[in-house]
Amino acid sequence: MKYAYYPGCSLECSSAAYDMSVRAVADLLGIELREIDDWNCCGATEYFSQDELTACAVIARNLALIEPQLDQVVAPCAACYLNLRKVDSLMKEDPALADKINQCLAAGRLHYDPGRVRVRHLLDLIHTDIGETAIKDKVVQPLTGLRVACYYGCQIVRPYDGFDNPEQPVKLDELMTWVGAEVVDFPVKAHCCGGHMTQISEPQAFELIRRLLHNAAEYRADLILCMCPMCQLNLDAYQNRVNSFFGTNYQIPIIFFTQLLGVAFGLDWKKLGFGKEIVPAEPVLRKKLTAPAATA
Amino acid sequence: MANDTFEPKIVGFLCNWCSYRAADLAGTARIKYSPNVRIIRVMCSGRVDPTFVLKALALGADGVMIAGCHPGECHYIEQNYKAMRRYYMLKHMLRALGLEEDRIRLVWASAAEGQQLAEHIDKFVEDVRKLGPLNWPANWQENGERLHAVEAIAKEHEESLEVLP
Amino acid sequence: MAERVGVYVCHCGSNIAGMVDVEEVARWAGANLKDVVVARDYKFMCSSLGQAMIEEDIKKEGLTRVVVAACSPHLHEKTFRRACENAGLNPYLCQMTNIREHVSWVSKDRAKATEKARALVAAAVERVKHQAPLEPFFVKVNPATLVIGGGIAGLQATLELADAGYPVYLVERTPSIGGHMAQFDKTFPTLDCSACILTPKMSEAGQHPNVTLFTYAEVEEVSGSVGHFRVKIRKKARYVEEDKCTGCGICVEKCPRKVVDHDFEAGLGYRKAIYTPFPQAVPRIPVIDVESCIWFERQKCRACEKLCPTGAINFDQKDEEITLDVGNIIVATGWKMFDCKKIPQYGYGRLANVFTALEFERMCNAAGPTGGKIVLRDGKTEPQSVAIIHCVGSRDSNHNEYCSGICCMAALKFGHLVLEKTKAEVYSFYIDMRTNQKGYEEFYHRLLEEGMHFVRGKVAEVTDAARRPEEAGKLIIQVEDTLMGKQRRIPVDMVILMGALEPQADAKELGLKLGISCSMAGWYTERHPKLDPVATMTDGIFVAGVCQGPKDIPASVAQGAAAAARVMAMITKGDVMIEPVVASIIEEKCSGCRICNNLCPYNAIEYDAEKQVSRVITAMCKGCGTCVAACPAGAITGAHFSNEQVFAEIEGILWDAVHGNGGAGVKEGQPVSA
Amino acid sequence: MSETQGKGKLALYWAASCGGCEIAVLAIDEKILEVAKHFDIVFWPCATDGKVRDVEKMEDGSIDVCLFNGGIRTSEQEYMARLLRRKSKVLVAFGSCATEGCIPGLANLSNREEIFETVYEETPSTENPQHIVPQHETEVPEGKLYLPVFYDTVFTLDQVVPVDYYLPGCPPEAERIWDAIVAILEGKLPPKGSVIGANTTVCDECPRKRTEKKIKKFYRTWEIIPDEETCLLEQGIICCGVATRAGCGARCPRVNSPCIGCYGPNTDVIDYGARLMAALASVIDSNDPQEIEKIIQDGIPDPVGTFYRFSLAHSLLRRKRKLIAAAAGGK
Repeated sequence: MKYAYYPGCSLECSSAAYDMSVRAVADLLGIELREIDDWNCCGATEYFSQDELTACAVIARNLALIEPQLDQVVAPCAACYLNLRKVDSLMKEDPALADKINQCLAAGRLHYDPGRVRVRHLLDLIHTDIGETAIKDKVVQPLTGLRVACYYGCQIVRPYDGFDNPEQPVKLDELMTWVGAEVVDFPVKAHCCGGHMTQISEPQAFELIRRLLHNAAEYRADLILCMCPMCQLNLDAYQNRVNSFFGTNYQIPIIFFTQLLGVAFGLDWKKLGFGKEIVPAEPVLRKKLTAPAATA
Repeated sequence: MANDTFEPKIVGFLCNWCSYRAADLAGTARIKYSPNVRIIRVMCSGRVDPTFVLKALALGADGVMIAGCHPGECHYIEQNYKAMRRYYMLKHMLRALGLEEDRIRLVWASAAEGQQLAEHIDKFVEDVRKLGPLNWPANWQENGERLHAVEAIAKEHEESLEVLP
Repeated sequence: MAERVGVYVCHCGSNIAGMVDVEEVARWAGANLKDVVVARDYKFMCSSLGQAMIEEDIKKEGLTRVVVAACSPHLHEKTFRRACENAGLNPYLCQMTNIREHVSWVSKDRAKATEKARALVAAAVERVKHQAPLEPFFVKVNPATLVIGGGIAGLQATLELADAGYPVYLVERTPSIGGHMAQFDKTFPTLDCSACILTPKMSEAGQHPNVTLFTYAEVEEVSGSVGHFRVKIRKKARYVEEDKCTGCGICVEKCPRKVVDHDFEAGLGYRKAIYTPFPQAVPRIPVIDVESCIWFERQKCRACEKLCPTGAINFDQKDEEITLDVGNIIVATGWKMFDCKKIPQYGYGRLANVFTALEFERMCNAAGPTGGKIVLRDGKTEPQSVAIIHCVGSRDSNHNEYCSGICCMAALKFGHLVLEKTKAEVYSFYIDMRTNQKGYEEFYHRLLEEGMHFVRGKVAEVTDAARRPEEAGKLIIQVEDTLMGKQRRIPVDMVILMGALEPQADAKELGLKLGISCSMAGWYTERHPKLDPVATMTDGIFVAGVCQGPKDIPASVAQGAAAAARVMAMITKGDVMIEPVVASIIEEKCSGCRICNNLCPYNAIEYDAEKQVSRVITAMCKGCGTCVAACPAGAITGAHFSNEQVFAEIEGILWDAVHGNGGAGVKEGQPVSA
Repeated sequence: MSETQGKGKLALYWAASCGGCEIAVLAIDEKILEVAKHFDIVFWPCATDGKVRDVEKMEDGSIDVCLFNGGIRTSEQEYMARLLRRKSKVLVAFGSCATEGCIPGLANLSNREEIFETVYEETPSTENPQHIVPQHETEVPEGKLYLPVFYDTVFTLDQVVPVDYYLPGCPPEAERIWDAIVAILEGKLPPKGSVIGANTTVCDECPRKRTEKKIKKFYRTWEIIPDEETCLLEQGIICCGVATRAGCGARCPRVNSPCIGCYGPNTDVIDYGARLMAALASVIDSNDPQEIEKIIQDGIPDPVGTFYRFSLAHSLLRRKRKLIAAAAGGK
């Protein structure tokens, strides 16, 4: 199984753990990720509010760069995933816009025909293309007893017809059950983490973060799993600030779902990027995962 | 291009139960659509004989639309499937005769789908407009050359008859 | 001899004349179309004066054909045919063309609309000249009627017919008649007890000498046509012999297997493996549920058999096929409730104290699983606050776009019951409050006064994720209150989802068997939405109740009675006229190739092996014309839609192409030069 | 027509056809003597001497019966058709070519230029370095010479002159020719414009067993060895007998070969191919658009040749589209 791989900027730096664990897990599962050569930033959310054409062209460039023999692209970052999908579908709906975008791309001798590449999120790919049996086969360290809250955020499940229910997604829940984790109810699983609101209005952003942490704590989750660098950053890096702001004392590790998958598959924790998170995950994992992995 | 003023003439065969009523509903709902499709009512799309379609094209129609109930919703249970089978056969023939297969179109519209039928009609009219006029009779007429030639023989013979005796 | 054609172009007030130059169309037809001897326009052709004009012309001008260019033939074809008949002209020599629905109402350009109207008139004139006088057929009507569905609509129809003295077969899929109404506690807005008004009707139907009940039975196959349908029904094995069972109930009492009852009790209560759905069931003969029965599971038990005092249990019983001959069929197959799990953000199936409307109906019912007590899923705690969410799966483009009609009133009824039986606060979350029948608005006001809270807004989410201490342990309704223009979070103990009424899952399948169609949503299509709401496009088949569209009990009852009245009219008349629009085979031309034999879904074409020809059984032919189009020998002709008629219509409709430019008017077989 | 009234006058003419019809006339064997007893043959270029000038000099309507075979391919043939029409009381379109164009009518899949290119340039045995093709007018020292104009489109006889009776078949069967002659002699003729012959189709004369028809795949004749007793169409072989006028005695199906339709359509059918298409499409055993398309495209690679082998010139559309003419028409 070969896919074009679009890591995006966050995975280069702040979410390096995500990139490391994605590659490690993909490798183990036989997913060949071919990183797009010379990819550029997707522009996140900011560009669209400035200039639609530029925003689209910047994103479309990445699609245009995908090798012709590949027809699917995987983006682990939620914003990257959404942007790639958005531009592909905007180009499909509006041929005039598609023309303009292609005129921009022509400056770099590039061209993209909407629909040529199918944009996939990593979770969809692991859940659908790999599937339950293959996943279960690979588990060497069942996550029995580990209580996880699966956090989807907004951008993966909305607004496009995706691979999961937009209001109450379940695919990550299912995946975690396959590897033996105990998935706690997490009613706010598709609520917003605040995104860049931390830069604009801390009280607003902190309240959103607090709700998520509070809900996970209420359901006695050992950790929260993310699949978006922004979500992970907000919940993890701001956890202490939120605590001091509200006088709370949450200590919930926030990691990427691929990191935990890697643990279940018995991969080396270092190679999965553990230790880069601010609220440390390792103590919780060590405490809960008492039964040593069969092959560890 | 001449097509700017070209108004396609299209004959529509609509089944009595679904599509004709959809056209009635489009009227009742005052949905405006292109006036180019002239409707002939048949009891069922299954009544549409390929001869009807060919006849309309031969007489100068630029396109023919056949409309029936949705598959599985035919008033006569499954006769629209027969219309569908003939439709594909006809398209196969039209291609072989050098006609654009898009000059005939089969659409489904339930009695409740006035809006959809109007959209189908508008779309079809635009598609036929793009194809341009068909003007089939001009295709087999010999542009006056033929009559001229026959008359020339008659004249030649007459003249030689006059000279002979 | 040339025909003498009269052309009548209707103004329809300004409905046609406003967009089509009707005077010009009439003038043009008179001047240009061959054999047209009279061409007139008139304000309202369908008025008695308009009709009289046609009748007079037929007599004075000796018209042999009439063309009326007006509205849809579906509206007034009968009117003008009658006018012709009055003047001594065979009604099938009149042709209508539709220049209102198909021209004036859908056009924007007067010149183009007029051109289209001219083409349609030319088509009708050319066609009508080829039309032939036809005589309708008459078929005897079997006085027996089949009613499909034993809910309130079907029951009403059954009783009306039976009381009038006609035999009725009532087929019901479940083990008892009664339908959804049997599950309800109270009915809105009068709050009378549902069972109290329904059960007398049920037992009346059960005992009526003119009614034959087939419960736990389904329609398998329908053949024939109006007046003489033949219906095969499959009576599922009950494993209880009906003639022996007295309904004593010992078997049910002694059955050791108890299972959750997902049908009648909506999953809130239990039943045995052998059961009658509810105590007042008609008939009171139980059914063994093979899915749950221990004997069917592991060949043990047979307690019921041992204990039955009349030896009525029969584990070897098989499904039985029964053939019924009936003249008419009334379809009253009702509805099912929207699967609320399809809207996961409302939490049904995930959050314990979210209930569906049907569950709540059972909960309120004194004979129901909680004995009528309103309690949370734990079976004992009374809620302090209850939220009722409207439009769950209806008025929602993700699910069903239609309004489910009855839910607002049912929600108000629930509100009243909660207020009456508990001390809880009740919140209704609605999009629009729809209370448009007699006494309904008054009921709404009553609830306003009783203190039910109304929040206008579509609920975003029902969640147990508390943000504030006061939300802890509650279900929180997240909603935008569109009257306040504010987001609100309202914590409650119990949520009731007013799930949409949906067509039965197999409505389309049954429709196919019956030859009646469904709307896109899946409701059966009536013949005319306003003027013929209980008939269908298929003669002899009528619809009643919710299977035709969401409606409340009084409307269902009215429709049941209306359908019965329509059937009675058919029975009383004794025979039914069948349009002579049928196919026939010219035997001399038929070579017996048998292409047509398989094409008729009504099996109306038979093959005469001796003479080696195929033949149309006129009474079974419905006139679709598919065989006419298929006959390779051109041996089949369709009355009123013959090849010649349609060819002429095509020539007429392309009048401008044929007679206009391009020399397309050259007729075959004629010398090119004069 | 009794002998005391004197002999009638008979003319036969051969236009765009293969000549088989001329031979078919002789296939009535000794009955030709019976014909000679009743008719003087006043014009039959193939068998007797006679000149156009002679015909031109005859009085209008002086020929009692003219049997005209062949379609109209050139201006000369059209001239002859008009001439004979004027001189004849009864004009009979004799054979498939005159009736519906027949094989020469398949030339309507091409136009004049394409035909000339094939005939005068492309065939392997042709050596034509100067690219000489027939011209209507040729200048020679003595003046202008004319060849008949070669039309783009083949016409049937009734497309250029009114025809009284038709005798279809490629060629018409001897028995049917004799039946027609008897009908003419006895004056027992059907209404003008009719075919003299049967009003049913080949199946009527075919001994094969027929049941109900459902077709999942169309076979070409070389793909399958057909059962000798079952209807060929039911075996998936496109047998045109269902749509083809009876009269031949089902000669082809009797020898395990499908009917190819030379007798043309049954009475009142205006487009043979459409009838056959409608019939065959109706019994395709599928309701899935893709499958239907596949069955049709795989099984019928040459729809015109299959459905209009004999009748293209007389079909509603008459010919394949001439793109040049169509473009001109659009302006």
